[in-house]
Amino acid sequence: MGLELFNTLILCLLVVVAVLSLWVRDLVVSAVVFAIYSFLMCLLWAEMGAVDVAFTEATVGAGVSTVVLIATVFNLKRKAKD
Amino acid sequence: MFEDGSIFNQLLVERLNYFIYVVLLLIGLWAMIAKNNLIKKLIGMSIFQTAIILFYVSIGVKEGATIPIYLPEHDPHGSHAQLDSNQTDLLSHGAKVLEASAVPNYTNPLPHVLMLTAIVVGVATLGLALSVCLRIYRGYGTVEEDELLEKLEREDSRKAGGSNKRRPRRRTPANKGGTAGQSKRGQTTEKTKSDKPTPRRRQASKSRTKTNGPAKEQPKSSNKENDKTKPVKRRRPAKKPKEDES
Amino acid sequence: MKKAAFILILCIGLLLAWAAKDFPSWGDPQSPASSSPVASHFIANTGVDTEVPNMVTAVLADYRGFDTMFETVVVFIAGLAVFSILRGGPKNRTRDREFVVDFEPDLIVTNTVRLIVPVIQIFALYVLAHGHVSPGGGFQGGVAMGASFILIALSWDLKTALARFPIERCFTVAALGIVIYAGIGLLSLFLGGEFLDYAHLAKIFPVSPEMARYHAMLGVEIGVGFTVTAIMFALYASLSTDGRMRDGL
Amino acid sequence: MIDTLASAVLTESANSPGWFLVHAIGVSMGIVGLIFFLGTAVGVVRFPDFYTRMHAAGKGDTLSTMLMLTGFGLVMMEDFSANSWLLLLKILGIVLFIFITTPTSSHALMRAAFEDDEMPLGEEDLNKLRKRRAKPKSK
Repeated sequence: MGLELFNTLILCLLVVVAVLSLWVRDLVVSAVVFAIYSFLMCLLWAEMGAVDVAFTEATVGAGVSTVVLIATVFNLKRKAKD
Repeated sequence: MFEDGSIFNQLLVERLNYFIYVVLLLIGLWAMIAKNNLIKKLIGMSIFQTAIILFYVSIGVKEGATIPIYLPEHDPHGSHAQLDSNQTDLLSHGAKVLEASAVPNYTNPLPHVLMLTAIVVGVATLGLALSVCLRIYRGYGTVEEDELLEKLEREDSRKAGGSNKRRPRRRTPANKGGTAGQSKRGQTTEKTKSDKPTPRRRQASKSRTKTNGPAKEQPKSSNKENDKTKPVKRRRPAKKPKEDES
Repeated sequence: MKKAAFILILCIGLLLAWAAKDFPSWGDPQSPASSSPVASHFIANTGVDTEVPNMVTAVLADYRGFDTMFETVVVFIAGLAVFSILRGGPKNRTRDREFVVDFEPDLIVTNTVRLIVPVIQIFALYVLAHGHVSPGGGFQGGVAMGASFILIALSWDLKTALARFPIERCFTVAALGIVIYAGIGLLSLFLGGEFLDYAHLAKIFPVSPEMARYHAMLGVEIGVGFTVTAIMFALYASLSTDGRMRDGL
Repeated sequence: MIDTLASAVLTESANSPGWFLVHAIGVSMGIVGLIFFLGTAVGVVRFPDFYTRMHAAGKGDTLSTMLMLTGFGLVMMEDFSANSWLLLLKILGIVLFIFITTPTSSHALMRAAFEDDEMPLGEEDLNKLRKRRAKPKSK
């Protein structure tokens, strides 16, 4: 039951964070919120027993893809219109 | 409402993972279709991708199973068991196939493998798409979709129809510089002097208004009058870059 | 446009939710994916065939080695494409940047990075080499290794990181990784087996066929790690400087 | 919830009574860490400007993470075998890593804000803020 509650909590939080990362106008904030999304995904997979996928997501999703997104926004306009 | 067999129980309790997968997939799809900014579209693409990965990993879950790494008693190599205690007979006895009753103890490893490579390839494709975005920004000065379409249409009409105004004029100074040869930098002839500065000044003024617009950078943009020669970023090189790891 | 998209998505969502009702319930051990003979075979026979406790590594590098090899090639080609897309183009880039990074490397940050970068690199090598008995492997170790170079670039300067790991060497190393991977496959091809059939390596190395597969997997993971390290750093270096390889983030 | 946690610890350590103290210390360290973490979260939301927020985030984050991890390591200790010691050593390695990196990252964030001419709020700004907050309440 405890793990199921954890699972449900993370799943609901995932939807909130996904909407939030698309809602925000500032692209840097959007990238950082997307890192939170990736980290929640990593927690979810560790809980589901997919440890290798969780490890990959922690390094790739929360690490490198955030850096790459911010490095791109560094060369673009920071504010988005929607 | 949540009694057995009702649609709420089926979707929201027993199959919450699948339901959230559907929701995330729709969020990603909606962002890819309806968002205006290209970077936002790419974030939507990543959300779409993670939704599909969530679907695959949810398929492989078994109730009450452990992670797909052999427990010490099932491990034919015996590296774990050796650490635990000094039973050396595990090493000596021959390897044998796991019996069928022990198979449901382990999570299905196949979706994990498929998705593990998909994540890494996903970041590579994300980088590729971001580089295309950078290239678009370099060419058109925007990554907003509506402005981009407007500029493309304007360029198309200019290219197709009547007044070929801007593109040839922008191209002529370069051609003249190429054909007129080395007199480009030294003594400027009358033609190039009259012809050349116009596009450049227009570009410079455009960029200046653009960057000074957000008004956040007012104190720093005071020395941007002569930023043709100076790089935007001035960061000193490291003090001792070579000594770090040796 | 937005309304049409919303209606379309609503329709797709209803369809998908309707279909999701018929999925096997969560965690059902008798679901078709879990009770399929392929997955059961992998779970039951990995230990005997390859002596690798981590089934994910075994399936990744051995049973589905062909797949992983071309995934690595995809990563390599993506890095190459990013580099070549951003490199060319108009020389005069009039677009100014929104951010102005204007200060020298910070003393505290650089000293901390000096302390922890070797730890990160050793940890990356550990993850790569220990992927047989614990979570980890070539992809994770490679990404951690690339992240250490990205950390150097972030804390000092891109120039400092490029002095350690020049962009040309990036692609050489990435290609070397694929050559290692394909070379192990070709070696087993020449020894009489099929492509990437590592058991035949036991003919030239003094190990049993199972241990030959075990060690060949390690070699393959090292190849993957090379490629992923180099490409992650090349991605960062290209994207943060808009292809100029200077004035980076 | 704390009751169930404590009863679980008690029943588990009833088999080996010598470990009761260690487990109790571990659990209490974890709870104290969670309290500090709550303080961090409240501070990030409630404090007025960037610097005070980062102060709350940096300090509370470091301390609470270290406390929770050390408590976790103590709870996971079951006997004096090599495996247990190895696990504790690994967790202490993570604690050391966090002890080095988290203050550095908050320092880097602070410095970036300082270079970006972000000013801390003075007395007058705080008074203004208080007034602005008090107004809707009076209405």
